[in-house]
Formats: sequence, structure tokens, C-alpha cells
Amino acid sequence: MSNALQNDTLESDRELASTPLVQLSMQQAINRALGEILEADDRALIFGEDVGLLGGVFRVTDGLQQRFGANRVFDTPLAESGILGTAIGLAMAGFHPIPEIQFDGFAYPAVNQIITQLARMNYRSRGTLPMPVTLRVPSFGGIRAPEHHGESLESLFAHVPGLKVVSPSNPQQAYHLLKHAASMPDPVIFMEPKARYWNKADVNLTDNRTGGAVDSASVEGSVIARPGKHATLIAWGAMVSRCLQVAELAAEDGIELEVLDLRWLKPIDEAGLAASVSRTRRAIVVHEGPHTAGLGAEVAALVSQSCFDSLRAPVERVTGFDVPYPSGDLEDEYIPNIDRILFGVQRVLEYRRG
Amino acid sequence: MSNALQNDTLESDRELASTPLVQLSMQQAINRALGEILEADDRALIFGEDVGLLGGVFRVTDGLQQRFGANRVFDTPLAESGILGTAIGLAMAGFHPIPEIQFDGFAYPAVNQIITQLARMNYRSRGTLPMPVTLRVPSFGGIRAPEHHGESLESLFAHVPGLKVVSPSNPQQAYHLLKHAASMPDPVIFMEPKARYWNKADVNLTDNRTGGAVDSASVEGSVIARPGKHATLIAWGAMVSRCLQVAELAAEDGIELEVLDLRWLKPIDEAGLAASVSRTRRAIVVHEGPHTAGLGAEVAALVSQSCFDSLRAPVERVTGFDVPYPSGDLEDEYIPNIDRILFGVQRVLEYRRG
Amino acid sequence: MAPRALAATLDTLPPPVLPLVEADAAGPAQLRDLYRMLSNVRQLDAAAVAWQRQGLIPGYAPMLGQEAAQVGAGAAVDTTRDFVFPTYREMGVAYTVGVNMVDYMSTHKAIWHGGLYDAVATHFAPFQAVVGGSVLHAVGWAHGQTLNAASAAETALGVGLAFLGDGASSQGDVHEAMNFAAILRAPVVFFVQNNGWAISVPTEQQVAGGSVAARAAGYGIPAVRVDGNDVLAVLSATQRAVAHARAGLGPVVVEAMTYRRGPHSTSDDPGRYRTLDDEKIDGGEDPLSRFRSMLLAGNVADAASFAEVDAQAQQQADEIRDGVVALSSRPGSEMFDFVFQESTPTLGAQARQWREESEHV
Amino acid sequence: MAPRALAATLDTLPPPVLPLVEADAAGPAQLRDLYRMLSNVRQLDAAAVAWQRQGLIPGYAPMLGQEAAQVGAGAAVDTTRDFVFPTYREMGVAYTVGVNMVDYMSTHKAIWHGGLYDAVATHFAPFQAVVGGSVLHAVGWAHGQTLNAASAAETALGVGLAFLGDGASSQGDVHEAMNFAAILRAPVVFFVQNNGWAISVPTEQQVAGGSVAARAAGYGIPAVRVDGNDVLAVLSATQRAVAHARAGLGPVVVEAMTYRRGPHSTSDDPGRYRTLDDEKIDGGEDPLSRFRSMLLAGNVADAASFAEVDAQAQQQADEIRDGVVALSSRPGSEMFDFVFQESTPTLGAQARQWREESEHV
Ligand SMILES: Cc1ncc(C[n+]2csc(CCOP(=O)(O)OP(=O)(O)O)c2C)c(N)n1
Ligand SMILES: Cc1ncc(C[n+]2csc(CCOP(=O)(O)OP(=O)(O)O)c2C)c(N)n1
Ligand SMILES: [Mg+2]
Ligand SMILES: [Mg+2]
Repeated sequence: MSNALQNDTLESDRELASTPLVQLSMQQAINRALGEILEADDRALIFGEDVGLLGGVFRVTDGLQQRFGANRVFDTPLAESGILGTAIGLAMAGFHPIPEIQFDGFAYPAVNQIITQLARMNYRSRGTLPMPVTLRVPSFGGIRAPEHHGESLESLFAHVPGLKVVSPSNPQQAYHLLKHAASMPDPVIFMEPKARYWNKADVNLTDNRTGGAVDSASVEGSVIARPGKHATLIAWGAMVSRCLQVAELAAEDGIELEVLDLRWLKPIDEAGLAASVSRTRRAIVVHEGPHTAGLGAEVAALVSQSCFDSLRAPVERVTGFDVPYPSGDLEDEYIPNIDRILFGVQRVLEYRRG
Repeated sequence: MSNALQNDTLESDRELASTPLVQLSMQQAINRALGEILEADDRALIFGEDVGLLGGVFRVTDGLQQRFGANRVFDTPLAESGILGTAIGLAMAGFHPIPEIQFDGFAYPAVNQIITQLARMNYRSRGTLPMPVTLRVPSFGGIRAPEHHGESLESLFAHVPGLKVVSPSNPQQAYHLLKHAASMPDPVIFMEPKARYWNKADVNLTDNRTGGAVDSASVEGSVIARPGKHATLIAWGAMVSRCLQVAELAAEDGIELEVLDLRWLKPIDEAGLAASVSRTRRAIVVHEGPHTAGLGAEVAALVSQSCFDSLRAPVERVTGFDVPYPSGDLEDEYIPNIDRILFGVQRVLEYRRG
Repeated sequence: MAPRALAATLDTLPPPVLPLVEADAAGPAQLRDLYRMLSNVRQLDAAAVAWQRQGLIPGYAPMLGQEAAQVGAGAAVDTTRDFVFPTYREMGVAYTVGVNMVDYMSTHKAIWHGGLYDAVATHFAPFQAVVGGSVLHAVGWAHGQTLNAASAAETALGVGLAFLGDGASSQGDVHEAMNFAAILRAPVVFFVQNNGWAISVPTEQQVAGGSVAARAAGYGIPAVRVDGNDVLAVLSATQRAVAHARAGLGPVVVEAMTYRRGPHSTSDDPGRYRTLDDEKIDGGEDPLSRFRSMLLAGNVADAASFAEVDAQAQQQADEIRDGVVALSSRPGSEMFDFVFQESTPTLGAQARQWREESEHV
Repeated sequence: MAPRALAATLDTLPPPVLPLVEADAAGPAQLRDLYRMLSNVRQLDAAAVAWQRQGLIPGYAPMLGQEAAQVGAGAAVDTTRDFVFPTYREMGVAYTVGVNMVDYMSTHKAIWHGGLYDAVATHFAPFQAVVGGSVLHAVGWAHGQTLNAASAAETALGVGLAFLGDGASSQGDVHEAMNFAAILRAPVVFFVQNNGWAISVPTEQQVAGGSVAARAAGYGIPAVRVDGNDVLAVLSATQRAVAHARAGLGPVVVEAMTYRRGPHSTSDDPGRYRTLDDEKIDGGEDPLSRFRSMLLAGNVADAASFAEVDAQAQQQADEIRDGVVALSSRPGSEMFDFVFQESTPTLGAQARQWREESEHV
């Protein structure tokens, strides 16, 4: 579970002659992964609001109903609890549901089914009714959308026993993490950073480190998105690329920031976190969700515990504020921006015991 | 907001001749507070499942419908989202709803109304539609009840911008905190530790420190339930009395544990936490809810930050496990028990930098 | 007021396309068998209440008065292909479809929330404490049968039976379930036991319009409202509903009008919200005596045979009691074992810590 | 297929106890006024779509085709005592009840989620993005009017008007709302705009049974299903519904059959799920031309007067545009100011940190 070097953006990968690289946006990478999942597993089903003919409001399921038919890919009535409850029943009948919730903020009506049913059915039934449900949730903010279209639910989900939670930060990860999640026998909440849907990057459709099959390091635990030594920026989803920008800027001043892409928000790669921060001895966790009881608190608590002796400054949390996600016009004030992250970096670097 | 010495259990209070002390269980104290609230504020309404003639499954609303009539205290159909949505509308009409959710685990169907509506209406309306709603939720485990009757939702609620969250640990606090919460112009989730409903203690119906009116220290921030100097046990709800037991035991070995009753889970009394732990230099946070992303993470992160220089050991978290709340038979294995808390204390006391 | 069971009936279920395999008119053997089940369920229910008073189990939700509704419904289930989604009060259905009753009772002994019985083998989903919580599961499961049949080119579908109460009908999930089921044409039977009460709240303050069955029309779903204290009427209505769903004609709502003659649960005190007189009038004649009278009138059974069956039922309840007494706690390690199919490092570490601190190993 | 608006009507609303104050047959002045509102709303809607294309606002949800439904409903509201609970597509209702349209449009300019208008003063609740999210609020608010009236011994109640779409009717909350309203006998009108679509999903795949109004009977609620493209029919149905609720007779469902002639929102592409031919047939005659023909036939207005009204509407839309252009961002500090009525130390500290780091003060 310890972190591997993230490989999709490194120049060296392109040199491996045998690796089939394609340029894909995250939206395309997920669409491609879904197609392959449906192809390989005839118990896999996709459903939700507008996922059929329309292909989803983000076109992530584009073309799949046409390709696999309306029995495999279907629109449901507009009711999120209904979508999840139906998914649970289908899983009980031996199917592998891959439902979509149209936007993060509309997962709330399904919270009862997710927490009291989806997350507990395996437990309640003593393992006889597994819930191989992959719940796709376009997540987080940054697209100037209406209210409730930019929520961060990771801390809510990560707290729920029985759920696993993952969020990819780029097309390569989206493709492999989704295929991995869909192969898991447990419920996985797959949080897609919608602000990154349209950013393209190379995707290695097999896995370049093993020259063929995907190895576990590429789909489990965290990854080091950029190595560094003065402090570790810990992030997930869309905040990873922002942290990479910050690291780039800091490097101009000779500060080498490590960027750790947490990826799995439950279970958290505690060993990977500890390994990085015990090297850099300083950490800043960055997320979009509100501060109090955000997942940053868990990360900070874990790091403060495991790196107690090596930490040279309190773990900084640069997060959304404890305010409702604001309208598009104030979005940039709310989501951690480069300045605010740099202030956080500065605080950990300049910290002196009093 | 800094913590005051908790006064209700101290012998000295009994001596104040003028203070009207009555022995009440927490259930009685809340019932009494509700009666006084309805008496004083004719916009206050109580409603929920079985709160009328039955007086609630815990008899917390016992006699109130008989006393105030079925317009003020009424049963609703069995639908938690309906209860919350109706409460919001009543608040928009100028009422002060005090709805009850029958058990913690049945708050989940209302989560959408709580998060997307109750917590945001004041914000969305730019302060023109305040939400003075006091939501009573019998909370936490310990009563050997069926599934979903022993959940800890504080971390979910505390993460939601726009909500305030409080949990009393004894009858005195229940009485005063509820009256205070009901007087607040913002939504407050009032988490009643159901395992403590039947424990009696003296309640000072006015407030003993000011010889009359309730002062803010008695209803705001945290309180020191027991002073000590070797480490601080931080808890809320039913875990406070358990921590007091632990402190009692530890005292026999000459270890003086401070017990901090957090009370307000949002906003958290950061100053009070810092004041205590910077004195004791060691902290253990204890809660029933699951470990990962539990409120203990927030407390640990806050303490690790504010007491970075003074802390002599990583903050320990003694919590429920990351498993669904188990059946009554395994309850004692799940809820932090005296042994597990003592192990946590031992770890912080014996910690040596490596 | 008249007994609830006599409430106006409603029947919008079209006649079967194919004649029902199960004969509508049950033969003497089947009638006696129904009585045997009613008697067993009655005894076991009374026994469980007693166990609670004796401290053997911490709580129980009696189904006194609902025996005809539950046995009638359960007897219409084909457990080789149908699947039952119960609430917390379906002891009688569990018994009728053959769930191991010691394993069933384990949930009331607070040993395991979902019960120790094998839900998959018995086609009886785990004990469900969330009101309305499993109704949507029945819809999803049933839609799965449609999909299975489509790929296997079958015509007879497995049917999901969702059990719910009058109180549950108020939950949004139940509405979503009925709408989804009708849109998907899923083979589901929504079996509502309208027993007059949701804890202390009477149906009149719960179900606007007065009938859950009457709501079905709004979804284009056929419905049958039936005297829930008449075991044969319930059996026949459920058989018809199952046959309709099985034939691929979509969902059906069955509302069995019955009465919760006992408290909501062993910790409830009905005296706070209803009088004994109300109970007598609303409850009407006891469903078991009604059935006994019928069998006597039809010369299918006599007093002696009832006594024999009742005695056997008593004995069976005693045996189940022995089993429940013998049930031991599950090891704490199972808290961790069943969270996931594939555990996680974090959970593994917590399990280790639990072992060290609580089991001292 | 025939235009949706011609779908079979349903009317179970009993005749009024007292004659309606508002005359059913509108006089010429009122008819011309209705046309003026229809025209203004039409122009403003088209303008808002254009603003989005021009980059002035990031998005908009057009109500093209729903003008008659919205103006008709809005004209039945007494804003001195009723309260409107809109969705995100009720621009026409907002206009009709007198909401400041620049402030209304601010939400589409992404300036403030709920809109900058004063919801309390205008009796028009904040813009609501959660489908079905505010329907229960209308019930609670309406029940508050009942309680107020009880203590003031009044008989005419303020009425809550809950707006919802065909898609919203699938949400559990809407069911809970109808049941609560009927049980509480709350003065609510559930005004459903059945516009044929929920984004890409047609009503046939959404509303089992085909009609939201038809569901009302299941709750014992009277309902009217009305041609939503006939502004007078909508006005009259809503007036009758409001009068019923106002008289303390409980909730009413009005289902206005109309058609979403445009995309779901400015980011939608209806070409993916419906053809232009479908649109033509299902949409039927444009509600504005229908009303124009009627006025012409009745000699209430002539082509010249329409042209004049339309030109004024165009001018008003331009003025609103100027206002929208002039709307400036709200200061970031308001993020913190409106979370609570009484702020907290934590939030205060965050606001300070934000000021230091983002405003550099
Ligand atoms: C979602 C939810 N809310 C509340 C409860 C508490 N509760 C348990 S049973 C019950 C009444 C249920 O009534 P009904 O559906 O009529 O079933 P019955 O008990 O009559 O069999 C209530 C309120 C619950 N278990 N789940
Ligand atoms: C709870 C919720 N789920 C999903 C969405 C996304 N969404 C916005 S509008 C819409 C369709 C609504 O259809 P309908 O209720 O018919 O109203 P219309 O758009 O036709 O006016 C959807 C799915 C949402 N806003 N809220
Ligand atoms: Mg009932
Ligand atoms: Mg619509």
C-alpha cells in the first residue's frame, strides 16, 4: 500500500516502445473504462439520471446505451434514493451495478440507502450478500455551476464503515482506478473531479511498469505525483494539479515540494503518508471541502501521530471554509487557490518552536 | 468560550442555600426544559414520530401534548425528510420548530433536507430566512438496541456549514444547553446521549454561578468536568461519564487525568482545548463513532496544531472501530470501554520520542 | 367502529392470463397445514414475548393478530425462485417460508443485527430495522429477474415480495419504489400489512386517503385490498399478485387489513394511546379462531386435532427456546470480518489492536 | 401523437363553498394584462438565453413554452398573504408576482445562489436547485398559516404554492409532502408543470401512470389537470385551487400539461434525445399565439397593440439586461456573513484568515 511514483506524466514513460499511449480527457478515459467494463462483465449495469441517450450531463456514458442496449445502460426516474436502493437489490440478485449520481450535491437524498443499506448489507448478511456497487459521483467544485453542483462529500463517505472511497486526479488514474474499483467485491464511491473532466493527458491503457497487466501499485494506495524534500503537499481530485502548480512555483524559489496524491480516501494509505512526511518532515493537506471535520482533519491526525518525532511544524490544512459552497462568482475565494496554498507552505516552512 | 469548571456534580454547589436544586434524570431535565420553552415562546412547536400522546419512545416529550395541545405538540407521519422539510417551512413562517428524530440512525433519510436546506436557508436567503430549528436526536449507543438505534452522527453534522451541534453529558447540561439552543436563531442539532437518559443528578434550574440568570460560561464552549494535570481526556455525550470513571481509577495510581467535556461539537471550543492540553501536554480523545474521519480526527488535528510545542506525545484517539455499529451483544467490544481508554492513556503517558 | 379487517375491499388486479397453478380453493390437507402454521406462529410469538419478560432476549416486536396476513402471504411464496424482503415484524413469514427460527430469533437476542439465518439460501433477506428500508431492494432484485429472464429467454419470473407497514408507506422510499417498479415493470409484490398503527400513530393520522392500496392506481399499478385476518383471502390475493408479477405484467400492491393486537414492541405501552375497548372493537375476531370456526364448519378439522396441533406448536416453541438459550455470542472478531469482502490495512490494524486490548492476545 | 397540452383533463376539485372573489371570466383589461406579462416573460427568457451565448451569464434554464403555465399560476397568487416556493425555472412566476428581475437574474449570473431578491418581501422563496427540495417547505409554511389562523380565529388562510416538475414528482420528498399536507390539511397548492421532460427523460419513463394529478386521489387530495398552454385555463384552475386551500379545505394538486420547447438549460443539447419533429408535434401551438388568436377573436386586442406590448417587453428586457450587466460581484466576506445569524469564533477566524490571504488586509 505504500506510494509509487506516479508515472503517467513522466517523460520516460513515453519512451517505452510497447506501451499503448493515447491522449484522453478524463471524461473520455472514464467512458472508455466503462465500455471495457461492460464488455468484460455481462453482470455490469449502468444506470442513473440521463445516462442513456443523453450520455450523462458530462457525456461520461456517451454511446454506451447505443452500444450495449437499454437493458445494460438505462435511465431511471429522477430519484437518487431510488437509484441506490435499486442498485442494492440488483447486487443482491448478482449484478454489478455502476450507478451514477448526476452531481455530488444530489447524493444527499441517497445517503440513507448508502449508509444504512449499501455499506451494511455485506455485514448484516455475514458476507453472504456482497455489494459490488461502484457509485460514480461527479464531485467537487470549480465549474461555476448552480448551487449543490460543487460539493465535497469525501469526509462523509470516508466515515462510513463498509464503504471504500477513491478519487482520481488525472485520466490515467481515472481509467485504471475505475476498472479496479469495478472489479472489487465491495462498494466503492468513485469521486470524479468534474473540474478535470476536459483536461487531456496520455493514458497508458495497459500498465507501463509491468509491461502488460496492471500491477497493484498502480491502483492501490497513494502515489507521489512529484517528489520533493522540503514539505509534502497532500491532495486528491482536482487539488492535485493545483498542488503541482504550487510545487512548480515553489521550485523557482528553490523549495522542493513533494506532492502526494492520496487517491484512496478510504482506506487511507497511512504507510505512504508516513513515508513521505517522515522524509520531508512538513506537511500541508489541501482540499476543497469545508474545514471542520473535513478529511484533512483525518490526514492531519494520522500524520501528526505517525510522524510525531519527525514533524518540524504542525500539519497545515488549506481547505474550503466552513461556509456553504458559494456561487460561481465567489468560487475562487472558496476553493484553495495557489496563494492560499503558498501561505500554508510558508507557515510550515517558517514555523519555529516557540 | 474557554472552559469553565463543571459545577453540577461538585459538592460545594449543594451548599449554596439559594440554588433550587432538583434531582432529575436527563430525560426529565429535557422534558422540563421543553415545557419551559413552550411556555415562554408561543412560536415554539414540537413534532415528530410518536411525540404526542405517547410522549416519545423515550418519554422525553411526556405530557407536553396534554399540556400545550395538539397544535403545539403533534405527531407526524413516519417520514424523517418530511419532518425536517416541514420544520424548515414552519421556520420560514416564523415558528421555532423543535422536531424530534426518533433515533440517530433515522436521521439519514432527513440528511438531504438538513444539509441542502436547513443548513443553507439563512445563507441562501442572505439572512432573511433564519432557521431557528432545534433538532433533537437521541444519539449514540449503549442500550443494546436494534440496528441503526445507536449511531454517532456528530462528525457528519459538524462538517456541514450552517449547522451548530451540541451534546450534553448530564442532566444539568441537558437542561441548560437545550434552553440555550432553543433560544438561538440558527439551526442546532441537539444530540441526546440516550444511554444517559435515566441517570439522575442534581440540576440547578437557575444557574449557580451567577445566583440567578444563566451565564454564558454555563452554556457556551467546553467545560472541565474534572481537573487534572497528567493528561486530558476529551469526550462528549455518554463518554464523559466513562472518562470520569477512568480518571477515578487512574487517580488510584496517582495519575491525575483532566476530563474535558467538549459539549459543543460545532463550533468546537478551540481555546478551551488548547488551554487544557497546553497544561497537561498530553491528550486522549474518546468517542463512540467510527475512527476514520470521526470528530476525534478534528479534535486531534486542532490539538496537534495548537499545542504543537507543548505536546509530549501524539494525541491518542480511542474510538469506535471502522465497523458498522454491532448488535447489542458486541456493543461492549465496540464502544470505548474503560480498559481501552486506559490503554490509550498509557500510550500517551509512556510515549518517548524515538 | 367496525373491525379494521372489514374495511371496504378494493380489487383492480385483472384476472390471470393463465389459470393459477395453485388452486384457489385449498384442499383439506392444505387447510390443516395452514392451521398448523398459524398455530406455530402464534405460540412462538407468545413465547418470544415471554422470553423477553424472562430476560432471555432484550426485545421483541410481537406479531399477535397478524398471523393470517403473514402465513397467508408466506404460503404464496415459491422460495425456489421468489425472494422475501421483510421488516422487523415478519416472524410469521419467516416461519412459513422455512427460515430456521433459532437463527431468526438471534437478532432479537441481540447477537447479530441481520439474524444468523442464511438469507441467500432461504430467499429471505436479512432482518431490516429501517422502516421502508428494503422496499427498493425488492424492486432492484426483481428487475434483476427481468434481466435474467431476458437473457435466458424465460417467461416465468422470480418475484420479489416487499413487506411494509402502514407507517412505512409514508416514507419517500416507498413512493420511489412503486414508481421505479411500475416504470421498470418489475415483478414485485408490495405486501402492506396495514395493522392500524405505527407505534402510537393510528393509520388515520398516517395514511392520507386511508389506504395504501388506493395509491397504486396513481402509478398504474393494480392493487388488492384484502381482509388480512382471513388467511385464505390473503393467500389467494397474494397468489394472484405473485402470478401477475411472475407473468411479467409488472408490480402489484396487496394491502392486508389487519390489526396489531399487542404492543409495538416489548418496550411499548399501548395503554398510553389506545384503550382496551378500542383494541377489542378494532381488532375484531381473532384470526386463529376465525380460521378454526371455518375448518370446524367445513368438517376439515375438529377440536381434538386443534389441540394436538397446538400442543405440537407449544413443543416446537420450547425447542426453539432451547436453541435460543444455547445461542452463544459471536466472537468480537466478526465485527471486523464482515465489513468487507476484502478487508483493508486500516481495518486489519484496528482488529489487531482490538485483539490486544480486549482479548489480551 | 397529439400535443401534450391536450392530454385528457381530470378535475376532482369540488365547487367552491363561497363564490370566487376573482371572477372566472376575466375582463378585457385583465386579458390584456395577461398578454403583457406573457410577452414580457417571453422576451426576457429569450434575452437570458442570448446573454448566456454572449458570455454575460454562465448558464440559464429557459422556460420557453411554459409562459402560459407560469403566468397563469402567478396571476392567481395573492402576494400579500400567499407564498411561492419556486424551482430554478420559475422566471415567469417570479415576473408575474413582481420579483425584481435583475435581482432574480443574479443567480444565473452566478452572483448569489438564492438570488439577490428579497424572498420575504416578495413572498417568493429563494431560487431552489434541488429538484423537489422546497415542496415540503411549502407544506410547513402552509401549516404555519393554519396555526396562525387558529390563534387569530381567522378563516381565510395564506396559501403556499409549491412549484415542481414532472421529474420532481419522482422524488420521495414530494410524496412525503403530499401525505403530510393531506394529513395536516395544510393550505398548499402543488403546482406541477408537466413539461414532458426531465432533462433527457420523457414523462413516460418518469411518471408511472402518466399523471401527477392522478396520484392526488391516493392521498384524498382533489386535483385538476389542465391545459398548461392556455393561460386562462391555468389561471382559473389555480384560482380555484387557491380558494379551496384558503378556505381551510386542504391541499390541491394542479397539473399543467405543457411542453419544454427549449433545451433543459443552456448547456443541454436536446438533439441527442428528441427530434425537431417530435418537438413540433408534442409542443403544439405556441401558448402566446394561442392567446393572441383568442384576444383577436374576442376583439380585445389587435395586431398593433400586440406589437406595442411586444416592443415594450423588448425594451424592458433591455433594461433588465443593463441591470444584469451592472450587477457586481458580492464581496467575498459575505461568504462568512450569512452562514449564521450569530457567527462563531471558528468562522470569525476563518474570515480573518481569508481577508489576510485573499484581500491582503
Ligand atoms: C426510518 C425509520 N424511522 C423510524 C423508525 C422507528 N420505528 C420503528 S417501527 C416504527 C413504526 C412502523 O410502523 P409500520 O410501518 O406501520 O409497521 P408496524 O410496526 O406496524 O409493523 C417506527 C416509527 C425506524 N425504524 N425507521
Ligand atoms: C435532487 C436532484 N437531482 C438531480 C438534479 C439534476 N437536475 C436538475 S433539473 C433536472 C430535471 C428536472 O425535471 P423536472 O422536475 O421535470 O423539471 P424541469 O427541468 O422539466 O422544469 C435534474 C435531473 C437536481 N437538481 N436535484
Ligand atoms: Mg403498522
Ligand atoms: Mg419537466
